[in-house]
Amino acid sequence: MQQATTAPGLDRSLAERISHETYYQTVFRRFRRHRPGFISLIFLGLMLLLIAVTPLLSPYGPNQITSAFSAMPSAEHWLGTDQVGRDMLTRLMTGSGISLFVALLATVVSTLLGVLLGLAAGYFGGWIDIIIMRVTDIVMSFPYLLLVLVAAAIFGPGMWNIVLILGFVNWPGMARLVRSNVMSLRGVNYVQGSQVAGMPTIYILFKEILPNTIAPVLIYATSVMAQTMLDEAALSFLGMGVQAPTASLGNLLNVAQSYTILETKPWMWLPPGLMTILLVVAVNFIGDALRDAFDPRNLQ
Amino acid sequence: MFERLGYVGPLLDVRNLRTTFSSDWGQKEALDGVSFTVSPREILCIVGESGSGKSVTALSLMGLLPRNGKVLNGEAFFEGRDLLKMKERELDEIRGGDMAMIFQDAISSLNPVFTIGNQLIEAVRAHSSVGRKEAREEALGILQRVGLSEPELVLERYPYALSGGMRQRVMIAMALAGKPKLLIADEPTTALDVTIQAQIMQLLRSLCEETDLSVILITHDIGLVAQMADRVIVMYAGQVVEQSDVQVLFNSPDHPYTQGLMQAVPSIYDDKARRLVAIPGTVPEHYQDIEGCRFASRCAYKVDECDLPQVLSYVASCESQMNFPHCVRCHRAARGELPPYGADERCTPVDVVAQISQAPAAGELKNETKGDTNGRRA
Amino acid sequence: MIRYILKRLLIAIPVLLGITILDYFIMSLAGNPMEMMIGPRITQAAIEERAALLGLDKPILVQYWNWLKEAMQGNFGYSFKQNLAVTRLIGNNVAPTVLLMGLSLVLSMLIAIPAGIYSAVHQYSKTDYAIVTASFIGSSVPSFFLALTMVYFFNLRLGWLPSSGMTTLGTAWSLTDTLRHMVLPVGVMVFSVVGVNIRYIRASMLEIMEQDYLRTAKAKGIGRRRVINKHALRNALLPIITIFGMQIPMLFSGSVVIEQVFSWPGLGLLTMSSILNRDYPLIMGVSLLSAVVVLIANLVTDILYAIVDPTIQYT
Amino acid sequence: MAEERKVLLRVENLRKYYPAHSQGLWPVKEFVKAVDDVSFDIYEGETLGLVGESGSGKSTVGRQLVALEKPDGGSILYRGTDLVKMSDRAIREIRREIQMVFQDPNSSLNPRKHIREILAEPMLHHKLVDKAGLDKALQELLDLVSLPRNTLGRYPYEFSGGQRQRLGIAKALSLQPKLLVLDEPVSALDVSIQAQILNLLRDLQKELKLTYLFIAHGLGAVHYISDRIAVMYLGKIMEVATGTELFCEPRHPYTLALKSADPLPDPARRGGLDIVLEGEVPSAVNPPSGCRFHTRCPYAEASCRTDVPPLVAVSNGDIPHLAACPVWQRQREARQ
Repeated sequence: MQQATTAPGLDRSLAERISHETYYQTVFRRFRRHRPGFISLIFLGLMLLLIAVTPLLSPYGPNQITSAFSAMPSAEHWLGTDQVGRDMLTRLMTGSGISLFVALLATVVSTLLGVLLGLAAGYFGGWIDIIIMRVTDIVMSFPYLLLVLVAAAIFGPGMWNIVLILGFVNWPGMARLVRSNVMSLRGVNYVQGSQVAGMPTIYILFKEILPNTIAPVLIYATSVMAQTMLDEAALSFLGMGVQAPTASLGNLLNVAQSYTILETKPWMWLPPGLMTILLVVAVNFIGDALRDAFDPRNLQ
Repeated sequence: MFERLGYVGPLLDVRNLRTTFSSDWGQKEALDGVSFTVSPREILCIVGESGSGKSVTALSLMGLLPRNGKVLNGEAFFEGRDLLKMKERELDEIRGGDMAMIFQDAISSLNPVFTIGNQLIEAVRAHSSVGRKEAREEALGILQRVGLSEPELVLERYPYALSGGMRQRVMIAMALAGKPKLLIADEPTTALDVTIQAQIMQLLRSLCEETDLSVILITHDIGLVAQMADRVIVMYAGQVVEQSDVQVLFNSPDHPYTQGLMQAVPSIYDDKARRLVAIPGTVPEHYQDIEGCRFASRCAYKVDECDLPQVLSYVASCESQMNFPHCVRCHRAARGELPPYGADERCTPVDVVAQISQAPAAGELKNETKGDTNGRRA
Repeated sequence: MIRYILKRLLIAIPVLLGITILDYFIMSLAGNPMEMMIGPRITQAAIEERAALLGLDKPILVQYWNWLKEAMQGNFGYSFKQNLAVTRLIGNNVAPTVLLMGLSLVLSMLIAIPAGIYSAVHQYSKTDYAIVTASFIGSSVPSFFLALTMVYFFNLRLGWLPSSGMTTLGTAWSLTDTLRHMVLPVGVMVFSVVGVNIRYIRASMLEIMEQDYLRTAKAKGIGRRRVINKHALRNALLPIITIFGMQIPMLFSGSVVIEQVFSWPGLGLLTMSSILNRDYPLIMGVSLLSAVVVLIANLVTDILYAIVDPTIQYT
Repeated sequence: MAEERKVLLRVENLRKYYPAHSQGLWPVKEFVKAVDDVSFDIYEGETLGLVGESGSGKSTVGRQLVALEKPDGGSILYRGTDLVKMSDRAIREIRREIQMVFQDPNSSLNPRKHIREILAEPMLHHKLVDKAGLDKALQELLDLVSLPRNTLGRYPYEFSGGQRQRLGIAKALSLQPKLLVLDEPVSALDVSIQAQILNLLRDLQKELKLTYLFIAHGLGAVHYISDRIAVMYLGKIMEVATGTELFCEPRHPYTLALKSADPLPDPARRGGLDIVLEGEVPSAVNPPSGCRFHTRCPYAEASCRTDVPPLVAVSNGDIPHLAACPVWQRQREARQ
């Protein structure tokens, strides 16, 4: 009745390649397509590299006091110096490193806690679930920064305490996420199949369920990390976080509480602020790219 | 069955419909040159497996394709006007009015936060300028027509509070609200139990007989096709592979795929000793690249010639039925080269009528029972 | 419905108790507040006397029990530092915070709801990209840094707006004066939460746009406008309620930082000082209050949910 | 198989009541009676079909056999030992002999694992093979379900629905079970694939001397594969008989209704055959008293509301035909 015309544009070789790639290849291909996310990843990589080589390249130590106090940016001090004469650029780079380190570590702590508790609550249900979920409710019912401040005041500020405190306040969200994922996975055939096959609980939890919650966990972890960076900055800014002389993005900004510095010495507070924004934006974009890349609707 | 189908020209005339979906690696073809017609007051069944393009056909016609879907070309004349050239606004005059559609999954197809009344009255008022009160009256009438016995109550309910069968009846009621000439039913009973399916099918058939309604029934169930269709379109891999009057199709399916489909379905009337004839293999994944017959890789009758493009052509033996020509997209079948189908090993169906007649008639007894309980004789 | 609310309240009680326990015991780890008072003019004996007076010499469990008993009767003790009733201190500071938070909440929702919905409905459009990018950057700015920048520009450079307190010192109270004082803190607060809200609402709306029932609505031929304005929007109420509930604790946290920067005389400022002074009864009072507020917010969210979503059966 | 039929599995008075409200502080008074007093035997080497509409409890029965649900009462005697009473540890070895094939092949394989892992891990855990023999065992498994041998390194998404179901079957077979619970194994598949899987299951049964419990709602498929068929309605068994007997001479009105609702693939015989049941399956929360079917039964009498009809033999052939409807029987006899 009618003539069959040729097929519309389909890249045969690409299709062929795509249909044979592994899950993570697909995810990475999609990640790369998210331009802001991919650029952010490169930016973060470069930053880490710069932070790593700062001690080698910079003529000043981060806490080394030079002769210039509150100096404007110049050839010797590209970003000027602070009131006691420390080189701002060196401090900015080490501070960024510290902030990233604190955020990353705190994220790891909260992710581990959240994943373990979420797995337990979701898989075993019953009393274990009720207790874990009530504790989650309690922690979540605190205005979050208040809890952090109280804890920081009690345990004393300082880098390691901040890692633990920020790690501890962030797990409930992760626990809830993992729990709801586990609860739905518990009803999925391959998990039930493993139960019928008499596989041990540890195996089911860590080899059947956990690998399938990696996507949401990773995505959530990036948002936790971004939030943690902001919180660390705020805490340090309030003087309850990383303590001087150790530099962090937040406590570098501490000096700006004084209106004279705020008004007349922008090189002391503008760069750390902008750096915070850049780093947090990068982490957020990476999270968004991951969300796109892992979206099951996009995956075949 | 034939008499009520006096041919007056097609209600819907679809020509060379091509729809694609954009995917990771470019445009993926879903429909390749689908053409068919629907006559007034007939039931046309589109049968095929998942991915054959039967639902995409319906969605293309209704302008309801998802974001990544696109009709590349083709024409679809509904009472002479091309649906595919219409703007959204023009299409909206026809959608839900002269042409309505119901979907497979009634629970997700009804908005959970509005009452049935709200959604049904909205449908009534979408295509007629009646007031709220009259619309309500009309809605009640339609609910009764689709066999919901307590329409007042149903109007107040939210979708979640209804059973599966009732929801599908409500969907049908919403479709009927615009007094359609054509109803597209996309697997309306796949999610329902068989006894409920029987009820819904009975309802569709009676609607068809009582009003001037044409129905496109999309299904994968060959049994339903036999029970419901006037005419049948068989789809495979985005193409129409065979179309025919239902009697003709079941007596002599010509396309090897159609034959396979009919033999692959086990029936309760089968002789158990008979082995099902399964179609080997699976639907090819990137079928748009296959120039020749798309079924060839699974076909028992394949010859070299099958790698050439195939067209839908008349079956030689069917010239007498020009209104409903029997067409097949298989050059060998069209030339009558394939061995005749019909080595039908099915055992004769045991007649249910006979069984029922052994027992008291259903209605009779129901009354008796009622008398029983009312009169307390026992 | 009443039974449902009662049930939710019953569930809230153990959570509230848990919060007080957690609070109290964490604080007991902190060490003795008496340390703060040690000074040259105070003898050891005086400290002990005072500790006995405050009940700090008793075991922690007894202390907690005493505190709880008093709290049940509405007595939350006296501030160590200021020698005022905790309830009174909180009472004095609550109004400015409520004002700040309330206005910020309303404004952020007024921006986020239309922006999020517009962005979702016009997915992949230029405006969508702009809104999404802006919300990303917006939610990545530390609020205190934004506050500093605002102060720098609008106060120090331009001199347009005041940057601290609720009123100009030494002048009589006037509405315009207070409003001028509110511009910067409210602006910063709104900015720091609106990005997250937009993204949440947009994501929820996108999910709704893919639902089958929107296809049904479209199939009725009621027009795109009505499909979105009626069928999609009504379902978007649920995520909007959720974000509303999530907002309360977020704003509470935010107020600590913002109030500090802008010297806003609210609960945040009180909290900071109580923490710095290890003023136990005051910290307990503030955290209990905030927990109650959060629990009430959750409860209200749940109730609103039950009203909006007919599939939730509150039994 | 007539004379020396050995009972492999005997189910006696099996019950499963779910609380109607899952959460709450107040004690639950209402229960969903998903499975209520169900008894049947499965003989060694046979296929027992279990049909019913949604809510009939047929899947719950299957899930109880493989311990995915804990029965609230009754016993499951496998070769004479009661699985319900045994401790989890003691039961593990026996449990291996009862495996399950699921309805949805897409979700029965872990998408993050390749086929080798999916098939090998349970076998290794149960020490059915050692590392040395693993490859050979895996090849044999693939041969059994007619999949190419080179697929072991692939991931589940690289397979079509039918192939995935073959893998699901291979996974169940890897533990060398005696009894397979097949929970709607072809319902999610395309028609042309269904026949492949049904034939495969029939061949496997012959080859490996398996016993099947085949759960499905499609009458045709059940008839094709089963030796005997049990019909369930609202948690109770209504009728048990061989397929031919069941469909040629149903002794329960519900079976007749099911049969006539099954669309006959013959356009020449349309309509007229139907006795279309009115209404829908009532809620399993507080199900109807007496005979559960009486609310929809065209033949119901007053006694049906009060008396629970027992499942009794209505004919005594080699394989007994059981039905739970004395009323219809009587009516038919009176009519003749």
